[in-house]
Amino acid sequence: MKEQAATDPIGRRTTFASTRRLPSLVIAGAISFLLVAVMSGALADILAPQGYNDQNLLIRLKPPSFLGGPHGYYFGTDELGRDVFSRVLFSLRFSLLIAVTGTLVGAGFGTLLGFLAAHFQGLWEDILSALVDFQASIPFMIFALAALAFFGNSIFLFVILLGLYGWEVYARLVRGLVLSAKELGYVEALRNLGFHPIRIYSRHVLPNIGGALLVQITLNFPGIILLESGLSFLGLGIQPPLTSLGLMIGSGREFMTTAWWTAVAPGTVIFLTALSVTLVGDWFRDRLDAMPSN
Amino acid sequence: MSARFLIVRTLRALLTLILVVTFVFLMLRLAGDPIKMLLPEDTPASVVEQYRARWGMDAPIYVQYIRYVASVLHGDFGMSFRDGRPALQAVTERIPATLTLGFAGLAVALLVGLPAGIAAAVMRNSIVDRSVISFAVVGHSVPTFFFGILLIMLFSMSLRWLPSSGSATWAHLVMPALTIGLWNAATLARFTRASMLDVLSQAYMKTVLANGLPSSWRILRYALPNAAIPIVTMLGLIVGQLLSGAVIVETVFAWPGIGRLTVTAVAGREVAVVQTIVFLSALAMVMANLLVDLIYGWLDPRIGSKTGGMSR
Amino acid sequence: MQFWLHRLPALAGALAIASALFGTGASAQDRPNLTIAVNSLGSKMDPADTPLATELRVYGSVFDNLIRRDYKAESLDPSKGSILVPALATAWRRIDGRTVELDLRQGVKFHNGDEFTSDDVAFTFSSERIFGESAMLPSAKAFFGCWKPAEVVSRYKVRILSCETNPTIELKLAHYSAAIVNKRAYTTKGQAAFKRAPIGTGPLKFVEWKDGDHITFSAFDDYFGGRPTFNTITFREVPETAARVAGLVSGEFDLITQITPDQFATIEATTDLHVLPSLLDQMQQLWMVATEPVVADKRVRQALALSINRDAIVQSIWNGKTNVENQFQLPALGALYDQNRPGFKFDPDRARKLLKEAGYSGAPVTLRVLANYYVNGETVMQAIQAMWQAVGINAKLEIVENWSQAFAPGRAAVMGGCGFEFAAPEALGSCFFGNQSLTRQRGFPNGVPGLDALANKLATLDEDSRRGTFQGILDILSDEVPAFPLYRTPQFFAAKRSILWLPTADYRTDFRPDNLAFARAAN
Amino acid sequence: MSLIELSFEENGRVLRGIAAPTPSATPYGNDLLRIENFSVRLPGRHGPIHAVRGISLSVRVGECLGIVGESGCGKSTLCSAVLSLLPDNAQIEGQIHFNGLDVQRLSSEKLARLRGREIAMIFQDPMGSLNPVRRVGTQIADKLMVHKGLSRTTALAEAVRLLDLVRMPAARGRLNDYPHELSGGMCQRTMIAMALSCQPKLLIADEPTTALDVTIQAQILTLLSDLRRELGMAIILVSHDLGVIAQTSDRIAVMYSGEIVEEAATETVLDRPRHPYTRGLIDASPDINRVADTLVTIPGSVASLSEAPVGCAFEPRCQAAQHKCRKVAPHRTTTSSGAVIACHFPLGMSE
Amino acid sequence: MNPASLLTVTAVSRSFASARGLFGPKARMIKAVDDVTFSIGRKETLALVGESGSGKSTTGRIALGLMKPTSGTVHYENEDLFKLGGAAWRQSRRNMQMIFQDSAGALDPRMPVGAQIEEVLSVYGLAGGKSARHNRVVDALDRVGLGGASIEHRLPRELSGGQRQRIAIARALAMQAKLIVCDEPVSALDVSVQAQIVNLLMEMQQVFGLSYLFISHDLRVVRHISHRVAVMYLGRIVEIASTADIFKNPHHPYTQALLAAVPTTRRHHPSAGPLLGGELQDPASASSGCRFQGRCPFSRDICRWVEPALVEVGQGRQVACHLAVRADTEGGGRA
Repeated sequence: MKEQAATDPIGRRTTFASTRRLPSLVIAGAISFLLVAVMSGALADILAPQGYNDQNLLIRLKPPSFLGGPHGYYFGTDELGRDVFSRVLFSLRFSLLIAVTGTLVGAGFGTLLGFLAAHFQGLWEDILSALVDFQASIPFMIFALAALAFFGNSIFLFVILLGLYGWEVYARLVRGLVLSAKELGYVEALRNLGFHPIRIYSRHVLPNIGGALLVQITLNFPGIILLESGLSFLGLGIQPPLTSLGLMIGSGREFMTTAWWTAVAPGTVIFLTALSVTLVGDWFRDRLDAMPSN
Repeated sequence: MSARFLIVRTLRALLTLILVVTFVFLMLRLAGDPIKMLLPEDTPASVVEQYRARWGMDAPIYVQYIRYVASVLHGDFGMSFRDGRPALQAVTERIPATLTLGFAGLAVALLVGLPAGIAAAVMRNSIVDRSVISFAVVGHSVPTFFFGILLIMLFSMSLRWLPSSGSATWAHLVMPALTIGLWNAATLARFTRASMLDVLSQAYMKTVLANGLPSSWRILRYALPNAAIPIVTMLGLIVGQLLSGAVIVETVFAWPGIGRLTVTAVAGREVAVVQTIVFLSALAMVMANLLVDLIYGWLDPRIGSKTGGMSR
Repeated sequence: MQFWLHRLPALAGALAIASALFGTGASAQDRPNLTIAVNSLGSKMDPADTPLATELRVYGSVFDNLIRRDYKAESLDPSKGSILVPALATAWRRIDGRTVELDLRQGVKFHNGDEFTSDDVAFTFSSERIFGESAMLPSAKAFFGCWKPAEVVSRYKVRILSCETNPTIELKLAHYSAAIVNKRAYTTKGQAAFKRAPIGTGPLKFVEWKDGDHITFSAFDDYFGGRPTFNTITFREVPETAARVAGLVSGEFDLITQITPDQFATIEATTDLHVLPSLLDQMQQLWMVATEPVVADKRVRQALALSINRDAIVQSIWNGKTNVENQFQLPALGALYDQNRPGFKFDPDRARKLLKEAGYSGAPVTLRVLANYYVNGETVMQAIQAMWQAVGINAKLEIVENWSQAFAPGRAAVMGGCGFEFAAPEALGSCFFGNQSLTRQRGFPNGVPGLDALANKLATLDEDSRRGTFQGILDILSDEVPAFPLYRTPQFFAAKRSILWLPTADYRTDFRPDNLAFARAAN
Repeated sequence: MSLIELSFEENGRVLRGIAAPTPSATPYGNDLLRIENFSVRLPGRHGPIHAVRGISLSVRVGECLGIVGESGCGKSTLCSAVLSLLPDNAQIEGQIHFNGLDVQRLSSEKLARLRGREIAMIFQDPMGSLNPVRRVGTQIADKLMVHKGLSRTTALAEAVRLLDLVRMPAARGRLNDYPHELSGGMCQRTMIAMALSCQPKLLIADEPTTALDVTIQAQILTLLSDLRRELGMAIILVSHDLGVIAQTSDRIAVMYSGEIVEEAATETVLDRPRHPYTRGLIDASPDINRVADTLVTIPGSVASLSEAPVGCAFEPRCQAAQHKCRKVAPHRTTTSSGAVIACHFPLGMSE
Repeated sequence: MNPASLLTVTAVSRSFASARGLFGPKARMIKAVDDVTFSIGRKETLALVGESGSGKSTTGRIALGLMKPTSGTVHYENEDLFKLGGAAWRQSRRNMQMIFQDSAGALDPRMPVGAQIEEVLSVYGLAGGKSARHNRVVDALDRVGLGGASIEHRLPRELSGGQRQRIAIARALAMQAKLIVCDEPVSALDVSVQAQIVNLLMEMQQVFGLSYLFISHDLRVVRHISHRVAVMYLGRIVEIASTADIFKNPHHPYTQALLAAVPTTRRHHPSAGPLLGGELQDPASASSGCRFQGRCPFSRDICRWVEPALVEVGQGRQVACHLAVRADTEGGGRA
């Protein structure tokens, strides 16, 4: 474990300091996009003109309706005559759902280990540090592929894998934050008040580090989205007939020359989603930093 | 940097490698009957048993483990049943291609990311800074595979400047190296900028200013060495990202490296090959991290000295 | 039906003229270097070692067979069935129902300079290589059935023997598994080395293999069929279809494999490129796994077959560029082919009725397909899933990575490509009948009722009897539905227009001088 | 006050603008530094912070001026302003003249000369003020190389001399040490050595001993006093600790809320404080020689710099405040003895 | 053990590893606190003074039971703190509280200060219902001069340093603590506010009969607030005596130097002792003999070899110095 990274209370070593004073228009745009994306995913059943697997083999690979394609197919159709627009909506749902679940798994696991290491220190820190070294020693993509090779493909494993991506960032962050909370004194003060450690951590420390944790989650989230789509792109993530943004690009790349919209539509959505989350995360962190320090 | 620091780091690296070997060993055992995974699917049951005995899979697990570690130490990772060659050979053959791509990508990342980050920090809030930030944020959000496909469309299909895939000539290297390099350059630029800004706000930079040293000294001799410390630790991370990224970029551009071998080996359940790749990439990463630690210790006199501890 | 093949005769004619013009005169300098982009190079080049289609495309012209099929002639007149012509054997004759004697061509050289003799044939069909207890290539044994090791009669005469009356010996000799390997190279280097650096008699001589990147061959100027028209051929591994097309369009590649009809527009928009299609002697099909309760009832299986609109799939996904065959039969079967057999028509009403009769209750029918294995495989399966759902079948689609996953429990139907490896009903044996059949292994542990008994009657040289038996077999297949065909497997190449070359119904690419010519001297 | 512009030659180059009068050349009593009606506004998260409010102050050649004030009174901002070290986004009004030069109008080249040669500064956190990855000797030598054009070797030799000058134990051996290998006191000595390297005319010491232990603090303060005598340079010593200031300075300026409320000779301020705040500050400081049952306190807490007061900034805490104090900000008045005070109702003056 | 005393710290030592790693060579042990003994009586303030690294804060935390000593015992009202089980130890917190230098850090940054005081009451069940608890909170705030409801709903960062320190005191009062360890409670505060807090602490002692262990490096404050003073140097107590004695007649050369170094507004220092040269030693490189020997202007041969013990030299006065003992027994002491 890099000491710097481990001790930095806001995880600057593993993340980036960013733009101060982001143009508020950009932020507003990013937030609106995310809201729209989440709503579209959530309401895909209502919003999507078609089901994500509704096929019409007669209108395969037709361009978007605004480019002269069939009426009502805003983003055109794919190789099975499915509505790309509807599929993007549903893909958003699956991609976001999986990314969120993966993030929660990772954040939960990392946070737990971070707390254990910071509370018990000693052996627990050594265990954490060995685990972090281990994780850092295998390039994540190769680790994920190996796991898929050994255990076969399943959504469950896939989500766990996404969760394993970045857990150590949370663990380091939380360990650092808890240690600095201890250093700040209020943990010791509370201990001195005779409070049980569980009460101290759950009622006092967690709410205090929650903001930083949330920032880290937003910073990690684009990575998870890209990882999900990357694995799906390789055909190793989400499997048809389910759909995800990466999978759409993966199958759409065959048609880049003839029907670019099949890949460009989901590609743009991934890009915008990752971009918006990054921007919002940065903005959020700036806000948190801007608050009078503890 | 003390000898102790070196020894501690080396021992930690070894421990990590032992963990990796153990992990690789356990994974095969946890995933089901290892013999069935190692042999082609239609191998007759009698042959399976024959192999079970031949490979010692009927022995107690700890004996198997010791044997496995011993064979790994001898460079024996088993056979690739796809082409009947030792798995190690199949993997090592791919290393030069990945190294070429990795170094090219690293060069792009460093040549673009570092100057951009430094310039942005020094000229904070200027148009340069804003451009670098935009590049970094956008670059970090574009999926590499999508970016690669867009490059192919532009440079191979429309402009016909560059070959779309393969590794025959140097021209083949351009797009994969850009794809993997620019993505990391974005990360690096952001990180460098943050690190520089952090250093520039330190008290000792005010001292330099108050002493009237020229700004070239200020940036190059006083700020950069300090900013470099976290950047160097970042490089270990970038090596990992290059290897991870290679999986996708090599697939998109048909670059005959480890990454693509991983994908084909996983698809073909070439367990021995996958194990070899995991181990070798871990070895590479551990070496890279060890190197990073050494540079780190060399750059930062506080590390490994009598007052700087393992964990503060 | 084969309207789209209209251009082939013209191409074949051009080829004939071109080979007459350039076939002999071109010097090494004049001959072009070809770069061919393939989706995969594979991992081995031993013709009898369970080759993959991708591998056969690469080394198809490294080896020769004793007898070869004249695909060009067949394509010009499909009604003739398969046409066998001399290759390494100049003539052959039946000694009896079980024995074929062949006269070998003299003066043929292997790439390593060895002369081709009956020893090489004997080694190719030997116990140690194929038929023995611990043979190097046990998998090939299944293909040849109860063949015995070849017998050397003289230096240029050999006999091929089967254990029983076998009308298919000549056809099997034309199969890729029967390609002749060089004995000396094989035995001195060993099989493992040989399959990474093969020695044959074909026009392609192995030069270099960089794993995952390229395999290079040079022209074997001593080729017995004439001096090759190319200088070198390099196969480059380019897994992405779009990248192969891009490379062809940009001029980086001369010829590319494995394209889909969706790419045709791009290719044909470029004037100096053309698409080279062919239909393989193979059908895409769905395997039914009767051991899964949901499809244990044959009426369900029939319903599954009837609810698929094959024509819609062919017209849309394949751009109309393949054929729907009526059951497991091909024109190449010649006299055994019944053009009027009804086959599985698209009949959703009947399918619903059958389902109702079988008491289908909405249990999930799991459909599996290998990822990135068949061209358009996943696409077609998604279409079929939707069609099944349309008649009320609770179809689930799973995309898996390998065959063991595909046939792991829980599957009801699996997409496969078992087909006519040679143009005879026996070719269906490995799929449907006999103790070793895939059907037995995967879904019908006791075999398909009545099929094995009927199949035994095929072992005769009497054409009429064989025809009747075969049609009977098809009846059983239509009733029991252990599997049903979807459409002929097409394969599409694309090349520069200057390259005059014909793909065949075989996976093997043929770069012999009579099948490869260049419209003008390459730069 | 001399506003002479001298030109003199150095290193074969004619440099204009920076006069270098030696203490003997300038009559005592002349102002080395003159700050006139100087204000600084810094952008804050909740509106601008008015850190310095119309301060006028002067430092004479060779004099030690103590500036005392509680946290957030603007004393550090004032120090930074003298060296033009304020952030770009600071709004500045008024003027600072050093040796006749308008500090804020200097070109960056001349500013660098001013910072390196004429005015030196040391900071509160000596450990953090030294670059952690450069050797102590190099950091001193760098400045000598830049400003005196010395070679590396001579610069390092000069660095040893300077370290000796600041009583650094085993000076030569320290050259190759990194800051983290030194104690806080040694770091501050290094900072002082660096500050002295180009014989500055003014040394600004911003809370130089706050981070140090009391025995080390005594050493550093003694050192500063000694050096001032030896080198004849002027010192601005800034501290929150009246004791520290009292022991070292000739003159004391008391700051409250960005303003100087009282300025006079040290004895005058300590013995006869005129401003109620100064009085309170003295009374509230516990003294080792004085025991009282309870300490006299100033009620309330330090005024915020973000709110602009209408009247006197100290009024809310002042026990002698009257109605006028709330309405009208007091002006600076200079007494006959040269003391400056900003209060409507100074102590010890009958109304 | 003095039964009259509230807290008795007996022969307490505490060592730390200088650095620790998975495979690190055996870490050097640094004795941060070495054989420290003292006691605090009821309503008494004992000051613990020393420079950074003298081990005074560690001693304070051990005295409070927050840190286990390597050896030695701490008794609170005759109960051995480190023999208490988890629940009993937690219960003992009611009696002993701590006030930190950084009062902001001692309070949960995200909880209104009133709620933080109330939480203590509810955890210990110190006041019946919610309204009773609230009354106690208001009462406690009143006591520390933060009357008026507006304060209790504020977050710690919305208060000034002095106000936060008052909150910390109020919380200790609400718990009815009997002993408060004040670790540099006023050194981060401005002079004017510092005086307020010092006064408040003294007033609370009068009203509630509190005992303080007052840790500080600022002898000026110590003189003001404490009854007795213990001077620490490199982990050991070198002198302990009543405040008046220490300041009037310091025995130990270090105490003398410490007093001499205190800046004062009086220009002529009446008790000006020698100014101390040298630096604080690295506690890890402690050698034999007197720890202060290297910096001591009166150092003799014996100081280099024999570590002086803390011995009684007068009424309630102990010094650990070869010279001071001799001087004292020779009559009068120096000064």
